[in-house]
Amino acid sequence: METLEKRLSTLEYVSVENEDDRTTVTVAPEKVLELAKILRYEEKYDFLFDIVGMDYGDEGFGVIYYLSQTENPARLTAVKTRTGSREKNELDSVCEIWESANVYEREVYDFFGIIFINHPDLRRIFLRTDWNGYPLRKDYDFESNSIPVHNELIPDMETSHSVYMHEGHEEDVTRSLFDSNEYVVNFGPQHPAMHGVLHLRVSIEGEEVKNIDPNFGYIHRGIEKLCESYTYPQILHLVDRLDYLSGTMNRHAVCLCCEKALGLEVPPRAQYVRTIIDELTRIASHLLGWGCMCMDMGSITAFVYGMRDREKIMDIFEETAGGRLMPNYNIIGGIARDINPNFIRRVKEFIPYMRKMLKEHHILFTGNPIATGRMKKIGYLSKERAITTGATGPSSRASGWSNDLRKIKPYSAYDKVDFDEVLRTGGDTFDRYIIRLDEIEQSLRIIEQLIDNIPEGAFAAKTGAIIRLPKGEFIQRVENARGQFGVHIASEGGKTPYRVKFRSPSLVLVNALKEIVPRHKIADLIMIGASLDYVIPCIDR
Amino acid sequence: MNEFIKYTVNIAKGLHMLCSGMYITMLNMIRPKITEQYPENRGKKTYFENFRGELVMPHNENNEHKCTACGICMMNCPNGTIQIVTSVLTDETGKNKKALDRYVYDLGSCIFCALCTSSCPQGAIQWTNAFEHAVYTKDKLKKQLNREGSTLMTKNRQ
Amino acid sequence: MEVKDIRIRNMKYEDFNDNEYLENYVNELKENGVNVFVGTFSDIINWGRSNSVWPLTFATSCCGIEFMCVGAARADFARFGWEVTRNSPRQADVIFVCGTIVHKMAPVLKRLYDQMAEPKYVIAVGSCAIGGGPFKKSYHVLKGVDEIIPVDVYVPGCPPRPEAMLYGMMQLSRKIKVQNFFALSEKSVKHKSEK
Amino acid sequence: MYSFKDITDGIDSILHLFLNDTFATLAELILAGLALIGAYAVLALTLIYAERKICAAFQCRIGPSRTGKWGVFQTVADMIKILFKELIRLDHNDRFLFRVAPFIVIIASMCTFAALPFAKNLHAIDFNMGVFYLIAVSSLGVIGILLAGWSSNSKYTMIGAMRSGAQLISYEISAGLSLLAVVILSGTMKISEIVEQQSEMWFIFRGHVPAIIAFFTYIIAGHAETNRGPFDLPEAESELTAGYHTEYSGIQFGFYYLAEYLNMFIVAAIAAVMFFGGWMPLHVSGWDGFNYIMDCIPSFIWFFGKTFACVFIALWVRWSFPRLRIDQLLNFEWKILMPICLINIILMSLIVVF
Repeated sequence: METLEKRLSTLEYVSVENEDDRTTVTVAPEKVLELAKILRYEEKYDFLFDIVGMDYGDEGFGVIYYLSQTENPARLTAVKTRTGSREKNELDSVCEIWESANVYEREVYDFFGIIFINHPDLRRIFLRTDWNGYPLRKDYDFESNSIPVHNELIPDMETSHSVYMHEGHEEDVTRSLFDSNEYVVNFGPQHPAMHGVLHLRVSIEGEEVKNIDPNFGYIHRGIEKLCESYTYPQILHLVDRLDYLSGTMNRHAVCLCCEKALGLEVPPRAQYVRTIIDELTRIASHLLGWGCMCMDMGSITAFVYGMRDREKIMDIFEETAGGRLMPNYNIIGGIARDINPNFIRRVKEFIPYMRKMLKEHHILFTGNPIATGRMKKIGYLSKERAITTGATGPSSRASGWSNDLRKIKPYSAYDKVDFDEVLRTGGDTFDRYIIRLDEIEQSLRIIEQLIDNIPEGAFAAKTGAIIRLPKGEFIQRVENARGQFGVHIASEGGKTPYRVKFRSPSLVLVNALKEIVPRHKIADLIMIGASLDYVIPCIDR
Repeated sequence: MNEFIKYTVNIAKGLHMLCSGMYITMLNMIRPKITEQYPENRGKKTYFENFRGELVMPHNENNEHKCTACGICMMNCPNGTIQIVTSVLTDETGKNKKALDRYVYDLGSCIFCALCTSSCPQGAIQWTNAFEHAVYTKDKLKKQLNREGSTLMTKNRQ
Repeated sequence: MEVKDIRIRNMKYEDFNDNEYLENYVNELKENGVNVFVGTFSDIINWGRSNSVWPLTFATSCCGIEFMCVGAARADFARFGWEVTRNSPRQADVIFVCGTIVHKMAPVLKRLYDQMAEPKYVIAVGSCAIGGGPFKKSYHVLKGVDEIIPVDVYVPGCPPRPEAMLYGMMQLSRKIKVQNFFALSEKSVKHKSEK
Repeated sequence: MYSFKDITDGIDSILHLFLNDTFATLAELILAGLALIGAYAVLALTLIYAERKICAAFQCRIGPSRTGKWGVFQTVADMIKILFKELIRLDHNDRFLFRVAPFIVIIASMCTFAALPFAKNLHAIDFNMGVFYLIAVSSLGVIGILLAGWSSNSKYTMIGAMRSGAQLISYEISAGLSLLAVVILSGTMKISEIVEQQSEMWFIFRGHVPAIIAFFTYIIAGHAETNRGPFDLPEAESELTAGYHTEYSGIQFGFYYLAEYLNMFIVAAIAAVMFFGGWMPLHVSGWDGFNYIMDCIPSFIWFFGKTFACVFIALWVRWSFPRLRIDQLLNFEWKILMPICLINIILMSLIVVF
């Protein structure tokens, strides 16, 4: 950290603040690009975690870049900037430095109308092109849009829009995404293999994919805006529905964030149970991911087997928490209710059962020559690409990038257990497939170590009837089934947050498709998509 | 020749793996089926007590409930599922008191977050694990939880 | 009043919600008067239709996962003959609207519904499809799919458990059973000519 | 062994009582046609039901169980429903070809159906080159598929149809070559003779290793030809929604649905006829008692028993394996299956010669 401070102290236009787990750098908007280049190329900040857009009211718009180094992944550095007035809404794009900034900046543009100069493809990302206004601005008029009756007309040859600085003044440039003689096929929004309502426009030549353009927003529910009008306990229920397959983990992130802000001490019993529930959710999610991947390959039987094993976990959730897919179990300060007396017995029965079934799954599918033939050497994602596109989680660990937050920065009871971070080096579809099954095994190990040692005591810390977070900005990351899930809460000290931003691990995964898929077959496109295992509602929020 | 041996070995290996895959499916075919036959097992299978299926307001044998119409549940509900209609009653001492008139619960928009039950100071509302709610008309999902003519449970009887 | 001929195996008539709706429906049909031959024929057709309802694989969010559970081994909607999920809307009979429908998706859903062949049905699954659910107050969410397409059965829950969906499916079967197929087709023809 | 000759002859003589020769023949043709259509429908429904039940069993489920006892009327309900579904008329497509395509598919499988010997002397067409006819006619169906894909004016259907074309042309060769091995063994192409020759022992046992290889290659190639099992690329659900029949609704789709299952039956039936002796009971020379008992079982039970055994294998494979990718599919055919078939024919010739 000293080197960073030393380096930054030579620059006049920045101010640095150090907190215990992160560094905040404030910079003038004109100098963002310059600072970004220094951070990226001199200080080796190669992983752009997230870009958060902010509306500071009369002080203009702001952007917070969260950066991290692969060498020192536990520490986040926030680069803050604000434009100063509402009329001024232009910033330099950092797309050329970090690939993942592409989608993040489009998102900020969509929500706040901040124009990123030199961004290669500055279209709206979630909302329709004919949408009026920028919804996350504080002065957004809710009545300005009605339910659209007609389909959005997206021509095959849709143009991408960019703003470039040319000899000191701005210049709008439009480019065509597809050539006029390309055969463009729409996959989605309603497509059995799109895992939700993703819309991919794919230009193909015979069976081969030439170009691909993802189109999001078919399940954009405006959760971040909704959060601004909800109290903190109410937000939890929206968070569950972001990435419903790792709902408890997302909820865990928000709880941890609020607890950190409030300075609450969570009882150890709650920490243990939270960890077990998280790992059970991870197993359920990976089983479903495995099943869906098999189904996308045409093996429906494997999918049914995956769902069959998943039902056992659903039973555990239902008995203890009272819900199947949405257990609503973590609350700020602990867990909603004590565990059921049968909980420990059921989990203990589940572990050997799952181990046996894992073996069967491997025999049924992993060894199958058709399956391996379809997965091996397909969809290669190198470690460097994984880092720069920001792809985290199992999908990037298959490329050899160690980024498991449970190891890097243990939260709850993860520092009390012994488990391996599964890493592979192939980076192809097969590695991304097998890593999920291996992670199930590791999750079972974690549960095994915790289940006998759940400490006695209270299951939730006392909180006031109304929870108010102190003024400030808080960020918390957890490892969910798809990668690093982040929650950024800006509070003004009231009952409701000022701004909430969720960092979805799936968004960058879909963006990575653009890199991986070209020159593969249509069937591979489906396979690669399934192996990245993205969840669309988490992307669209 | 080496190539040829490799080729045949590969085919043999592939065949072996295919056969073991088929063995697994056959194994599952002869295993007992795990299907729970829902309408057939009505009344036989017990569902987990904790499952949140529907919000209810328990009444005792005198047709009394515990709801004081304080409105905390209504405030805590994230999306306006609960509506409490109150009327003002004047009791013997001449004090004005709020009393529950209708407790309207819209099942159709409930998200089963349990913020209402956990925040209720009186424990007047509860979850049941009933899940058979499908209807043809949306209005049927709006339910009145307090029974007709029910009154507030008095403390001493409790 | 009990409506005859709406029997669902292993379920009692009284166990179902909202029987009044079906009774009104039947009364309406009776007033229009259907002759016996057409009636019997219609009954046979309705028996076929109510026992073979093929859903479209359509899911936008959370409820889709529970819909998968309905299709998987534990709940197994194959028992009702519903397991032939069609991916093409042309071949499907019912669309389970599983999940939130947002403004950008609304025209797509409408188009999917229009692409389905008559007779077609809609089941709104979960709070989101019924009335916007947790996202009711959002700027980009439809407050119930009945704003854009007619809904036959509402299955509340967030998400509803698989058995609740099976119950909703049985409710739809009952509705199909009381319908008069010939009157239906006339109506749809009329509807089309009006367009 | 009971022969259906009595019944067919009986019908023939009764018809001759009332009609002259021409009309009697005409009436017989119509009767045979109607019987075939009836059998076609019943078989298709049975097969669909069987597949749904067996698939459910593989997946730890129960399968259709609420329509009639054990759900046996499930497929009947399906057919009633599908008959009364709306037929959607598309804009901007070739109406005529769009309408005709499903009929071509169903006619192709009907034609093949006619040449199968269902039982002793229950055989609609018996050419002296029946095997050739079978191979020729069973590949007509692809025309319907190609037309369907093209006339629907949709990109998914087009890709599906093209896949189907590539697949059929490739696998046709292996299917033909594996049947050729049997033809070499028997020395005839007449189906009834092939069956008769197996009265001593079925070809799969008599033909040593080559016959067994030919059986497996035929089963694989046959199912690839009919777009079943792990070879269902033309209608790959996860890629092309419903493949070539995406735009079809109602009974037009029903035709494709029925034809798919019937083709599966036909492949299994041909395999049963060529390798397991069709309706011929299991005979072991020398064991007269055993042979007598075997003869007591009616011939059509033998035929359907063998066929359904083959169908079961096909279903087992289908519900165990993932789908191939198009290049894997073609590689498998041209680099593995066809060389094996060619070598197999040489082996078979050697066995026949020596």
